[in-house]
Amino acid sequence: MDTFFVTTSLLKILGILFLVILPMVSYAVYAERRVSAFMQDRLGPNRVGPAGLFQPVADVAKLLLKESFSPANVNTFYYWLAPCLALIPALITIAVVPFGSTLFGVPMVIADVNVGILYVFAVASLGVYGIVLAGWASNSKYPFLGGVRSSSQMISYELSLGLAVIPVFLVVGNLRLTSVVRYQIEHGWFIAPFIGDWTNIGKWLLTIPMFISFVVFMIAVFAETNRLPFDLPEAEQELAGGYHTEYAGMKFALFFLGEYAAMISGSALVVTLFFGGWHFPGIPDGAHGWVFGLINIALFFAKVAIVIFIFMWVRWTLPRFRFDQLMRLGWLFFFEIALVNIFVVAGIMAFLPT
Amino acid sequence: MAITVPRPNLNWRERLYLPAIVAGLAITFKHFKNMIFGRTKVTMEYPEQKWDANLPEHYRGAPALVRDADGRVRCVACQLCEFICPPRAIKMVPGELPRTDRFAKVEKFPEEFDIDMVRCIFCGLCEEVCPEQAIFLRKDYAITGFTREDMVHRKDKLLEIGGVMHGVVLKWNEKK
Amino acid sequence: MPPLLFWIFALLMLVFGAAVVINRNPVASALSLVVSFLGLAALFMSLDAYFVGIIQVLVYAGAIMVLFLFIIMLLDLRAEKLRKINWLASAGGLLVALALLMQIFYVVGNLHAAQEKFPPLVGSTTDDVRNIGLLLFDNYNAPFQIVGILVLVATVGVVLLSKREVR
Amino acid sequence: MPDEPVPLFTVQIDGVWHQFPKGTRVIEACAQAGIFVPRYCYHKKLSSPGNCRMCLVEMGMPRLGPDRKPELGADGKPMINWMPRPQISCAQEVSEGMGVRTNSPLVKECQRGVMEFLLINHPLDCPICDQAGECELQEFSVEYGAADSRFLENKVKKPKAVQLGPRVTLDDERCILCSRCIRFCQEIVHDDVLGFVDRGSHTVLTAHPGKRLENNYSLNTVDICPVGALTSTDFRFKMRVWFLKETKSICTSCATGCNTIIGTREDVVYRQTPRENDHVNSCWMCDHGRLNLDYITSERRLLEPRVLLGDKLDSSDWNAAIERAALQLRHFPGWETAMIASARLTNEELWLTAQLARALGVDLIDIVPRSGPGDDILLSEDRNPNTNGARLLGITSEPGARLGEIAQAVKSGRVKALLALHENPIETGITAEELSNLPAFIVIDILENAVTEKATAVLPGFAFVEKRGSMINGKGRLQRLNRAIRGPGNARDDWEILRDLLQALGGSNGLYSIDDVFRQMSDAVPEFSGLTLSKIGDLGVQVLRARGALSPLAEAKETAVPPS
Amino acid sequence: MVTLGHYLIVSGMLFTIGFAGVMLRRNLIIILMSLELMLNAANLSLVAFSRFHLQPNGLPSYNAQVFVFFIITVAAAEVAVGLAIIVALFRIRQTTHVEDITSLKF
Repeated sequence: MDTFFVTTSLLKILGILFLVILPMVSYAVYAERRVSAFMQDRLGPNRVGPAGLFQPVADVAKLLLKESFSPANVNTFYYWLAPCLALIPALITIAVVPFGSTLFGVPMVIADVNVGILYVFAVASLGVYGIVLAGWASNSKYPFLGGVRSSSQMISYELSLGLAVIPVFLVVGNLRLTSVVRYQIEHGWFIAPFIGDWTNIGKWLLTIPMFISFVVFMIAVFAETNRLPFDLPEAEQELAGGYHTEYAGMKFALFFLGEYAAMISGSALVVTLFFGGWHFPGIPDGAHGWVFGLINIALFFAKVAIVIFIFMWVRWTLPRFRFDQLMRLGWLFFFEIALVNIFVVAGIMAFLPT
Repeated sequence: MAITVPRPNLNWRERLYLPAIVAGLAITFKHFKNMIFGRTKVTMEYPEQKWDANLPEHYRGAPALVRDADGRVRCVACQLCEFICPPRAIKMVPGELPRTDRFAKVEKFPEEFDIDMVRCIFCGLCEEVCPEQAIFLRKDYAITGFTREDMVHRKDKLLEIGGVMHGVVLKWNEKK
Repeated sequence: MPPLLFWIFALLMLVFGAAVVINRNPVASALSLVVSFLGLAALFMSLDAYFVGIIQVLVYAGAIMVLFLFIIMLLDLRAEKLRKINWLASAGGLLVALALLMQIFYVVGNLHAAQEKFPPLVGSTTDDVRNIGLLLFDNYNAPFQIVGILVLVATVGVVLLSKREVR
Repeated sequence: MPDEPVPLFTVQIDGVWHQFPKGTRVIEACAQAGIFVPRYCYHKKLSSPGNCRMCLVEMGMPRLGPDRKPELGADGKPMINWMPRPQISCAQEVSEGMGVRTNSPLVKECQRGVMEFLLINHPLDCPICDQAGECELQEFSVEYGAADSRFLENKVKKPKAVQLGPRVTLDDERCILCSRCIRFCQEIVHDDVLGFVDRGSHTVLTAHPGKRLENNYSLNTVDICPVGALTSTDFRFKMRVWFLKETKSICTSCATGCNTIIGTREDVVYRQTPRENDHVNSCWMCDHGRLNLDYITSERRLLEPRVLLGDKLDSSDWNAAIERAALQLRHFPGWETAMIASARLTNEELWLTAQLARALGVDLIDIVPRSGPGDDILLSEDRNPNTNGARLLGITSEPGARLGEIAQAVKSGRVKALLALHENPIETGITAEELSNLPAFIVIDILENAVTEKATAVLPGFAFVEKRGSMINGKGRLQRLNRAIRGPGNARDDWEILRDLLQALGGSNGLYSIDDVFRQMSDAVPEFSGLTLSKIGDLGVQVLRARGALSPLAEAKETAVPPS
Repeated sequence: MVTLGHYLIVSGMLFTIGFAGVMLRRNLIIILMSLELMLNAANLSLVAFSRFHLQPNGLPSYNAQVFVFFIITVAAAEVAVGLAIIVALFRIRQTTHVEDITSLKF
């Protein structure tokens, strides 16, 4: 392992984490409040700084300065461990996502591993520990119910999540996420076949199962990130806040940030898998100059922002499901759809060589 | 008795739910868009914009003690407001006026008069019950303080808010 | 892989593996097992077996251990902690385990190949998913089908076992 | 009361026939019939001058036939000849066949007219007036008066804030000339100091030249004044009466034990007023007892238990203080211990004191007698409220007889432990130096004095308004004190202190409330058998004289209570 | 330098830990976990041998990794069934302690 590789990797990790993801997480909270306000004909936070832009700073300062206490009769060690476990998996998912083309010849992905999507699922499946532990260690009935609900919901929707992306990799023939992006650059985005060679019939045919894949994947990500309409684990009206009922201060903030970090990683995955990643028709990649490299990165995060907006849009439109409806939907509808979808794509691939 | 609400029978299009979801998304987006482009204006941005000008005539703001045209504190410490106050926000200590006072025949005045604005619910009963027309609910509504102590309006503060009230009955100046 | 990383992950795996056995609290045991498996996955990757490593995390840490944790929490096993330890039986068990360890040391010590270094890879391992997949669906197709049936049977069995009797 | 039977007269009131004994005033007959007739000058303990005219009713006598026998109507009752003009009901006594109408249109018209006249010169300063809330003028003008004033002229100006005496302030503008106060001074106190001067609208109440209203019962005039003319200098402008929580209790300033109402607000005692009890104090009480409240809020109140730690008297919590005190007591045998109890303690406390003395084996125990000049009205020579209780419960047989012995024993060093309850041992002749030499000197008291500093343990107790309990007055009547306010600081109810001391010395004794203590006491003391604290009631129970002859423990002198 | 022997020894130690767990612990759930430890120890050996014994084309011998794949699959099924049995047992006996479950018929 050469020094150059280690140095650039470290730079990428630190850069993407501290310059992009963490500010994005905190500003996602702000954006959520503004978007929800706008959708409800309100203004939202607009006091701290210009247009309320320093609100996240104020929030973080407040949460950091709050007393960090453990309630009596909690399992202290796990009680403190849980918020960390909730945030970390959401953050390290980003490692395999290509967030840009190249910059000065360095590929803009932290780890371009050949099991990319499997890595994502493996890490995402660890996210459930934080929530289950929080629910269990709080030694309180509402958090416990929230934790149990959350784990069953996440395990259930992980199936749909995994099955939904198989068509993508059937087409690409590789588990690398960079390969997915490269394929889409060459053959057009999965969700938009008119980009690139629009005369290809097979591509248009594939778009239908790809759209189904996209919808199922999107909905599964909603469920995985515990966002409305699938926010059963923290349903305030029933569970008084769910698994983080007993948390306050920075520990609560970690759960909160974990939720938004998971949303950002989910959006990044959606963009990578279906929206061509950092690619936009007509804009060259980083090989043509570092300016384009930066533009590609900006493009990627702009797309992520749009998908995050969709997350918020849906949240402030749809009501919450009942838990049995949620489970039935996962197991009896999306699971089957995703399965059938795989066969359809396999059929198309077998009989319609592109 | 439990009432069973019959569920409506939905046709297949409705059972798909998708049109309804899309319609819902359209509605929220419309509001979002209108807000972004400034077409919706429903919120008053409070500290910058005040609605003092729009306050109705009978607005009930902070209670205050008033002086009459002679500069006399109208309150005679009858403690009826203290008695009527539902949240028990009012506390007073009555005192006796010195014989040399111009209004010595009034005999009684409030030595201390505190209204705890943390407790006050602006119900206006004190104004209504006052037999001397000494306490009025003024239009101040933004009452703030950093401590609970700050939020207690003492007598001087109450008189400052109240100011001079004209047109009240001047019973102590006339026949008696 | 640098020896340092090997030792770190091996130690992580063994220490937390031992913690599984030593911990009196089943939740702590299960979480130790998760960490132990993460160390094991790292060791797999050090052997250029990325697919197996990731599968290890995905299946073991992500699914099986959640199941364990779930069951432990639902069963409320706190009473178990109060049990007395049968020291005689424990000593016996430990003795047998130590004997086994001695044996393994002896065998490995006498194994010639154990002293040799790993030969360098000629090709690229980045396609191990494809290679394993090809092998699985060509050479091991029949076992794969049988495992599929086994999983199906297990699923049916689990559903039957966990169904409450309806009266 | 003569023993011969009193003849009963049949009287028709508002169309219903009732029977009343001879001598009943019509206004009282109406009250017994359940009909309230408004009045100002009438007071049931005083004579009836009939000068307020508020109690006007229509009256009639039976119509007599030619045979001088009453003519009977269709219902078999006598027909009544109604008088054309209304009569005052307070000065008229009932007679056979009399008819009374209290709600006829004529009566109502009269009442409205009288109210209007009374209000002509009465200032409308209810917000200032201390009587507001218990003012009869206020009440009756709501019930019987007109809504509006027709009076356009200026009201007559009269003197305000006149000091009638050291304790009574007069506001002449408010006076409605009912003369209750004048008659009270004449008839009850026999100290004729008040009277009316001037004529018509300018009539004012005043003290006779060169005299002041300074007798010991002057504040009763404030109580009976139906309006706010006579005010207590002490209570004037302090608190409106509707805020006062009224607790029925008794006065503890002398052995008479006048029944009182204690007016408090938020743990502050504002006033004490007499409560009617014809067995004890009629409607009155003396100024001395009424105003004897200052010490409750004294600066010198003991607020925290203090015990000797090392060589310093230091604040402590109750558990530690009780433990230390018990330790000090247990250290000395009973014959080296003396106790000075007090006749200011309630029966319950004295009972526990006796228990404590028995538990410690103490024989040297007495109370401090306290006496002053009495009068023939209410004030008793014995200024201790519960001397009879102390006698009955065996604390003393002759109050103060053994005090000299105790002082001698302390001086000689025979007694090494002294327990003083609500008494200052210096009054018994023990010097402060001797007290400071005592190895154990435990004080239970409410006020700090010169000797509390010498104590080895100071346990702060409650004043009489802060505790519940019973006392036996000089005439052998068991009466009840009720708690009006909470005690200050960390002080504690005395019976709890004694109970805890007993428990620290001898284990649990099953006493969890003051009622438990009374129950235990009533099981052991025959005079109390069958009684509980709640059974004592507001008016008390005669426990010593009720058993046949006058108890030798009771004072020989009768309290002169005006006939009711 | 890390040799095959290192991996084998580590694998053996992990197996021993799992074995000791099965021998020493009396809690069914812990026993099941220890079984997983032993299975994974075998997996480690298999993967180590796979890396050690290269194919003629210079790649690892993937047969061993296919075995690992099978082992993991079967282990997952085994855990599911095992936990289902434990839950069923707990419902009847309110215990997961092996010494409390000594009769065959329950």
